[in-house]
Amino acid sequence: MMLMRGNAACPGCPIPRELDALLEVTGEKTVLVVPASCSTVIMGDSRGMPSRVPVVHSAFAASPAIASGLKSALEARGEKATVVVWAGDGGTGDIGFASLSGAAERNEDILYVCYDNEAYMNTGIQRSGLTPFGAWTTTTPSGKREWKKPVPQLIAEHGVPYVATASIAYLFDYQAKVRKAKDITGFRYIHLLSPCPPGWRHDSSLTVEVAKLAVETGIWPLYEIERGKFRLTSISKTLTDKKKRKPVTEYLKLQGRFANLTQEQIKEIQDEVDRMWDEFSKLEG
Amino acid sequence: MMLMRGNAACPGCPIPRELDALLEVTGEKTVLVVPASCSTVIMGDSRGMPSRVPVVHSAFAASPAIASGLKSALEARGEKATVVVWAGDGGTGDIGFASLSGAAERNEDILYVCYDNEAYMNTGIQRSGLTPFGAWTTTTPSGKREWKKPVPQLIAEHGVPYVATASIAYLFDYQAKVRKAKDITGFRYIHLLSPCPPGWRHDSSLTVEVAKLAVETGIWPLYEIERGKFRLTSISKTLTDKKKRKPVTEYLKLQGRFANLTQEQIKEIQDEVDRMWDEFSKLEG
Amino acid sequence: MIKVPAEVPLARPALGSAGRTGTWRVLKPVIHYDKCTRCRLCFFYCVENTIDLEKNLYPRIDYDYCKGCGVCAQVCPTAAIEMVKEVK
Amino acid sequence: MIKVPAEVPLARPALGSAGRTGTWRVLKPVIHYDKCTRCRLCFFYCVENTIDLEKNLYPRIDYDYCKGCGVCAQVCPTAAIEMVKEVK
Amino acid sequence: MIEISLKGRGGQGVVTAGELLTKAVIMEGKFAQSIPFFGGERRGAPVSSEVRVSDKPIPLHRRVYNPDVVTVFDTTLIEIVNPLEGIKEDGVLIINSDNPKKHWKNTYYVNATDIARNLGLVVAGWSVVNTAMLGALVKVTGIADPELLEKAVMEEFPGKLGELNAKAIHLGSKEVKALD
Amino acid sequence: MIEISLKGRGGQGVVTAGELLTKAVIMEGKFAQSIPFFGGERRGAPVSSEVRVSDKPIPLHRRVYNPDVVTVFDTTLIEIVNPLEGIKEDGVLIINSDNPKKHWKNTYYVNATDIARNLGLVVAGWSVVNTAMLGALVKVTGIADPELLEKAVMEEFPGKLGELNAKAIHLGSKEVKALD
Amino acid sequence: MQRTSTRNIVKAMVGNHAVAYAVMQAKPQVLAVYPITPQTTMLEKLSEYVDSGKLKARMIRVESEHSAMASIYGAALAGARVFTATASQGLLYMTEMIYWAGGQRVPIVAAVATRAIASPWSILDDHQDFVSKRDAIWIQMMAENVQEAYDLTLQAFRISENPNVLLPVMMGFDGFILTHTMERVEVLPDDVVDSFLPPREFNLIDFSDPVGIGPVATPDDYIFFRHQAQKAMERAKAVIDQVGREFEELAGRGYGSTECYLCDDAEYLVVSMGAWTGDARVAVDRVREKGIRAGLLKIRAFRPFPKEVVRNVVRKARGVMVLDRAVSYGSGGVLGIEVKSASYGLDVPIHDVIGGLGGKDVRPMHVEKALEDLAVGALEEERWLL
Amino acid sequence: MQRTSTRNIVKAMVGNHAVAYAVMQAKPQVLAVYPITPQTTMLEKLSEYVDSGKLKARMIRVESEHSAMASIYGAALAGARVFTATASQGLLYMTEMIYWAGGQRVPIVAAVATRAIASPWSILDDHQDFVSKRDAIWIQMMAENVQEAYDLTLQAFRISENPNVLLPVMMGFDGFILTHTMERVEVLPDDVVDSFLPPREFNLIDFSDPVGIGPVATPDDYIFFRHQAQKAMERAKAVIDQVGREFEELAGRGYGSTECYLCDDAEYLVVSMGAWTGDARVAVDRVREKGIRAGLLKIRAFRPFPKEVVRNVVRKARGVMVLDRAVSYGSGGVLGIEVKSASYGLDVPIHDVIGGLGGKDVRPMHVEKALEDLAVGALEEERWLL
Ligand SMILES: Cc1ncc(C[n+]2csc(CCOP(=O)(O)OP(=O)(O)O)c2C)c(N)n1
Ligand SMILES: Cc1ncc(C[n+]2csc(CCOP(=O)(O)OP(=O)(O)O)c2C)c(N)n1
Ligand code: SF4
Ligand code: SF4
Ligand code: SF4
Ligand code: SF4
Ligand code: SF4
Ligand code: SF4
Ligand SMILES: [Mg+2]
Ligand SMILES: [Mg+2]
Repeated sequence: MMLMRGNAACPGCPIPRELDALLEVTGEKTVLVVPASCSTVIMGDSRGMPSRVPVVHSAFAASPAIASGLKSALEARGEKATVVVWAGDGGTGDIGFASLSGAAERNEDILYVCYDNEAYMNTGIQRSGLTPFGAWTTTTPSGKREWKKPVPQLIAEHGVPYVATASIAYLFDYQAKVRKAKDITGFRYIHLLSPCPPGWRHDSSLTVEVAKLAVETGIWPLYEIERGKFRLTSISKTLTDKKKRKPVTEYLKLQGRFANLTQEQIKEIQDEVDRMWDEFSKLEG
Repeated sequence: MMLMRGNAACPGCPIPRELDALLEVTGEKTVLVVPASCSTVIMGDSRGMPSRVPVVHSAFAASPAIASGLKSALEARGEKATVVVWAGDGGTGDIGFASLSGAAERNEDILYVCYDNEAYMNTGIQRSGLTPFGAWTTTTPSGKREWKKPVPQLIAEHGVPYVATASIAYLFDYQAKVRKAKDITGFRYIHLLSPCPPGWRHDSSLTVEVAKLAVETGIWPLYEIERGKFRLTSISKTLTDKKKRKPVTEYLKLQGRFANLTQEQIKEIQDEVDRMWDEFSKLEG
Repeated sequence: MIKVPAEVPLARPALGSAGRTGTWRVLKPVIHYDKCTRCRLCFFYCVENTIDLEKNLYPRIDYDYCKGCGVCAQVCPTAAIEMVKEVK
Repeated sequence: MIKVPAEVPLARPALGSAGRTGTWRVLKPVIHYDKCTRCRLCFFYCVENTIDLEKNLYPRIDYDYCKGCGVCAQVCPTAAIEMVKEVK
Repeated sequence: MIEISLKGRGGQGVVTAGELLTKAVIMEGKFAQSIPFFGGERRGAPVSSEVRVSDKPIPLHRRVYNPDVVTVFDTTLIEIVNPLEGIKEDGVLIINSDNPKKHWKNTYYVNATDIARNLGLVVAGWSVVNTAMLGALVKVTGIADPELLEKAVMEEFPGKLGELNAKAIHLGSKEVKALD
Repeated sequence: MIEISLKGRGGQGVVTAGELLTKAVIMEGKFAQSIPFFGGERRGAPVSSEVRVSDKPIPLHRRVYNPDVVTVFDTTLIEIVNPLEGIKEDGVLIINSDNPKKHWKNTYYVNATDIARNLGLVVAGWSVVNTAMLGALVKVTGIADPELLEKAVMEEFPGKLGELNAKAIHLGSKEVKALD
Repeated sequence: MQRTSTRNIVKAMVGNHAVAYAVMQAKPQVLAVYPITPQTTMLEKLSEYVDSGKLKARMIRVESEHSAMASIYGAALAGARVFTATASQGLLYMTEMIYWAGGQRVPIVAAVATRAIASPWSILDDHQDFVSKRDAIWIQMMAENVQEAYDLTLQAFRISENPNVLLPVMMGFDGFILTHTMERVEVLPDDVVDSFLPPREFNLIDFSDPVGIGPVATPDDYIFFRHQAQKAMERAKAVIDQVGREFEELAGRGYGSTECYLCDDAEYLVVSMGAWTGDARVAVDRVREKGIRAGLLKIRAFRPFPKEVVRNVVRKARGVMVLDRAVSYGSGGVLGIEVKSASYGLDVPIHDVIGGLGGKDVRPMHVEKALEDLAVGALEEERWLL
Repeated sequence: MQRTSTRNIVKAMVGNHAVAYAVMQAKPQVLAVYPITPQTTMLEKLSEYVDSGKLKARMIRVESEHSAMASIYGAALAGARVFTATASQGLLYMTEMIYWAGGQRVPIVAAVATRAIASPWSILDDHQDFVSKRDAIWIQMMAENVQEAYDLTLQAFRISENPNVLLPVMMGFDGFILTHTMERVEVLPDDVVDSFLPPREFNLIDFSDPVGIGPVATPDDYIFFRHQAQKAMERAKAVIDQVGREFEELAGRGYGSTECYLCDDAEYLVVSMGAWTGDARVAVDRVREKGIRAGLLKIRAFRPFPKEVVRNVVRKARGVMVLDRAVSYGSGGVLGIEVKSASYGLDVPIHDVIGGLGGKDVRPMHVEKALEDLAVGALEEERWLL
């Protein structure tokens, strides 16, 4: 157990497990860089932290840069270690996006993991650029009007050596990707969809179920892009056939944040998912 | 003449003409938002400015946001006007990238023009994320090691209604794109390759020639992406056939910044250009 | 290396950094071992890492810290875990 | 609307905001009208907007501001523009 | 001035309770102040809220250290957070319990969990006991007009939910008992 | 202390001239300071640089207002920037000209453009006249050791270019004349 | 402290909602607020107002605070009344744009829910963020309670847009201690607010008279603009007091740069700013009961700093203690420095009492003790309430 | 001012290159510098050193100043000696990280080529950027000339890494006026620098003793950490002077928090910081010739502010004028506020002379005139050199 019990995550929050699964692979010689987010709180306080590896707390927009510096210094002293940024979607795709893009462009030798709970959760569920279309948040009381910012694709466009998506419901796939990423030099990016019971308005017991449905409906495809080569992974490999995918409603209906979607909006979402998979078919084929 | 003579641009700098050509199309009811850059200096000082339309000077990273606010306020008062950000590559793709990406994600109703001289010129030729591979700058004394950040593609990935590239050497193409962009609502992005005699180390008389060769060699493809649809424009339409493209050396050899490229590096650049055009063929085909 | 003085803001690893979070429970997961097939799914998916595996590979819940979220019960393929109301 | 006081940092439009930039010239573009075909390329490409078109569509250079970059000479298809040394 | 400390857990509506009480007092034309626990609220984790009630404006903004009334929504908290710390000599303790212990000389109790459950005031497995507890609190201390409290509740939760909560206040107030 | 003002255009090497002079003086064990024009340098646009030379440390950091020596690299500037403003009563003006006018009572002149052109010191159409002007300046004022100036030049421009510039100093110093 | 006008409407509101309510009544056209604790519930309330149409404005959902300030700056140039709110890291993150707006003299209102600055993290209250902007050419006012937060928000728009001022205004109020505390608030009826705050008349984007806004300034112009800004600050003092008086006529609550409590005969003076002023007031009462003639000077306007008033009040005391919730490390308490500087030349001893950093609760008894020590000469030059 | 040690090597360097040279000699492992006028030529020189292998370090080519400070912060945690440099907007843009590094007490050295702040734009000198960080838990020193910029850069590393200090150090030097001015500089031989500045020994990333760096702090811990920081600042005063003395032994140039010029018998005192101190010195000489007993107190360490020294020197004067190149708008000159606060209780008149904003040149005659006016009681409380 690299992340200890009794931390401040909400009941049903997947973050502790996601972190533990990561650290299981990257091991003791890992430095976690954690920007302002729910994970800041989960990392305890001046009286104690759950992590067994060094944690560098970071200002909201600063983690890719802090990680760049850490890695440079560790390298200068000949220390082999994995520097991991562990950041939420807001820190990743909004305020920290320039810093992230800069680190990607410089091909910094760090592993960046975005755990994406699709809103600013630590401040109480506000919209981020990665909040999905239609979702309720406190700053989109009648649902977000824009589409989710496609961060993994954007990072891939930077030409970095490794980009992947992952899900807590597919732990082995996730850990396999971390393992692969660990051994690559340069900028590596893993984007992890991370359900949030209070923010997504689902029962705390449904965390894994919701994460699974995201994949099964095709809303959250599992893939990796290794040196430019796109590849669907795990169960997603079987989902290019639309019939194999569950309808998106199965995913949406479990979550209070989507309760007020209209039928049209649901159709828009379904169409968008189908369009995306059509592209995947082309990329794979 | 919307941009008046006798401004502070270097001899041979295309910026005044680029701006004038833009304003010719967008007209009097244009607000220019200009972040820190050579254009700041070109816009004169407290004793006078060359522009005949309002100019809002902006902090380096702030222009997409300032433009968002300006447009919102103009709209609130019922004023129809085009709000144009006129920003360098550094302001666009480095420090301002989060702000730009945010505005694109929100689909702000502004026209963003990046005039790309491929380095921080105002501070004296330092590398930016958009400096091309191999180019000398004062901060990459032996040539930049990373590739140019593909900003137009990145913005297109945001799903905005209009993205285009342009060149001072193809004025009608450029102005046609501005015209099209002017009439679209939402976030519009034009990326204009803008030679810089002192920064690229070419004779001031060669500005247009260099810009033209960038297009003719295929290094700078002219295209537009309208609501997701990619289309090559102007002369670039004819260049998918590799034989029609001039070798990249024709472009590189005119510029002192590429003087120290090795043969291998030149080949790498040629290969990269060819690879890019293969993709265009697919997109177009 | 310089010994960093205690006056610099640092935290050290600690079990229960947020206290005995077992007290947060409303519902308590109870494993009915008779139904348990030792598939370990509960162990893998317990989001709080509060399930240990015994030597014999049966899962055991650490009630000091289990927050009672119910994920384990939800993922258990044999419904061997029951969520019962905490008696307080 | 409030009249904005002069104490707020603003600039107004002005010709020659950087001074008479014609004085910057080292080389001076001289149009040999005999060779000129009125194609207007110089007019389009003069990066400084310092070429005007006469009524008869012949280009005329505004030497007060022309910086002598030589772009016009470079783009002229008939080599009608010559760059000559400034006499100062 | 009366100072009240409300102790409960995330999900029990502790902060809302403080605010409802404050609203009711202010509706009456008096002064009140509700200071919530400052921190990330996690379902099940200890939460507190403090209330001041007075006939005069309240200049204070520090936390409550010596409450006149301590209201505990969940008795398991008594071991964890020591809610009686600083309670005034003649202070009153009100607990939610069906099986009360005499934690303090002036202890009152009400089975708010049952009241909430019977009314269907349950969210995600949590009985939302705050209004029943408020009913008890108002009954024991008389610091707010029960009718205004009901009004405040109806404003906060329009419709059916408001009615149920108003009922909870009513029942809480009816069922609260001194422990001796 | 002697204060010198160098006026020229972007591309003529004005700032470098100030720095070369400063280096030479410092090599000699004396004190000097070179303050460039603060702003974006555009080819052809007016540029200036100011130099102080002294036997003692120089505490000043303000600009030079009353130069002892004004050196003008391009006479067209005389109308544009009024380089003689503030020149000391007994100050000296040195201009680059083949056709000098008496702009000031103590005027010296040298055809630095020709010197540079003849030596091939031309960059992008610009004759780089700075070293020839420095030669003249040192000759007229004696404020620096010409040999050290040459050394400074050779350090700044290693190899062939250094030699040409050293020659330019030499020629500038040889050809400078008083105008009377 | 609080008087009542019959037309006022009594409500119970937490600070963040009271400010949001005032903003709604001020009818801005453009808002941009980025979430940060403890300000966020204000953003949420404003989002609700906008979403429901109660406030006809655009809320720009920016990706950072730098962009929040930038976007309302842009909107303000083009004539919109604008608002933002932030705290701590957010205020630091927008630093460049804060200075930018101040330097350009653009009317803007920003609320700051004061909070400690990291590292280490703290979401709790102190004033370190607020004072970090004291050079930025912003008027800065600070509220003592929820009522003042509401009142000052409305006044801020008036002061900011006054043609003799044209300066952005920052309204600080203590994070959590006011933002999340529910109190009795008397709000003005909408029509009264409308009369107090007519539509904005400031606009720089006029296509028939195009200007360049914020160009490069020559040194002469630059220092001229800055000197004018300093003069505008000086003029703002009277405007702040004047707007306070006008507000009093409408609301029955008087305002101004400072407020004195039992100053007249005070031998021992507490100087204080923000929410703990109330607690200090209680402390003053308590030590008065013990026979110590204490008084309290509340600083409501931190910029422009009411030097003259401070000096005059300090002059009459025998000893002064300044309560400071922000420190200029390597010098002293920030308010203390100001008070000493403003009172320079006097010889009344002035002590710094620093406390409340990172949410550390300060109680009247701490102030009481310090006052007692002050009276017997036992107060240190700098006391930390640890 | 400048004395000479025989082992010194004389060079002619512009300020930016002198600082770059000192940085190269200090052997940092990680640098991150973002271009901004007037600092950029330092970055260029450092890039050259790194590219040519003269400096074995990584230069992280970040996309902004926020990331510049963030990345060297990260590197500093993991044991690297680090450096950055910036100015004006860049310093503002990294504000959050400046406070971050200060709060965490991490040894870092940053050079600030002081420059005015926009809006409106100015690339020229004043001190507004530098003083904006006076609360940020950074030691701040300012150089008078190129020599001092070199010397202080080396000293900054020593001071910062001192185990009794552990604070980041900011070395300010006037933009253009020093950055671009070439002067005589005596540099130390590399081996002497090595002995003065042994390899860094600070590291927080130890996999056998993992810690969380900058966690959420409880209020008790938060204020404790801050109190400790204030104490470290206090201790830094002695360390600054001590390092100055050690440096003197090596270089023959003495340093410390302040420097006095003809203070001993001075009736009229100029207090000044930065490059114009030299001009003020000249003014002092000139008015002395006219029979006015003037003196000059140079503030080299702005944080920690040498209160005790200032107070003692001011005490002996009959009138003081503080030269201020930065203003806290709505209050007064920033250095003036400090001097008055530090001297509180004295009754020597202290005047503010504000000038040099946005590159406005200030000449000895301005200081001379002010001194003369001071001597005859004709100097305003606040004079602007427009
Ligand atoms: C500069 C700055 N702005 C705002 C905040 C406040 N803040 C802290 S966490 C957070 C939201 C984080 O969202 P995300 O990155 O998605 O992580 P999550 O909380 O959802 O885990 C915000 C807005 C901050 N700490 N710093
Ligand atoms: C926050 C901040 N950092 C740095 C600068 C300094 N700066 C001004 S312009 C500029 C470079 C601009 O580069 P680019 O955007 O490519 O425009 P160009 O000058 O090439 O036209 C820089 C670094 C600044 N003004 N603000
Ligand atoms: S709010 Fe969501 S993401 Fe944050 S700790 Fe709770 S469950 Fe996890
Ligand atoms: S440096 Fe380049 S981009 Fe800037 S004004 Fe000169 S030519 Fe134009
Ligand atoms: S209820 Fe939740 S925390 Fe407890 S053992 Fe099950 S999964 Fe783990
Ligand atoms: S998931 Fe169920 S069956 Fe599997 S190990 Fe856990 S309790 Fe046993
Ligand atoms: S030389 Fe250059 S500026 Fe002059 S007219 Fe020709 S193109 Fe225009
Ligand atoms: S480009 Fe040449 S031919 Fe054409 S109009 Fe100009 S001068 Fe005449
Ligand atoms: Mg999130
Ligand atoms: Mg550029």
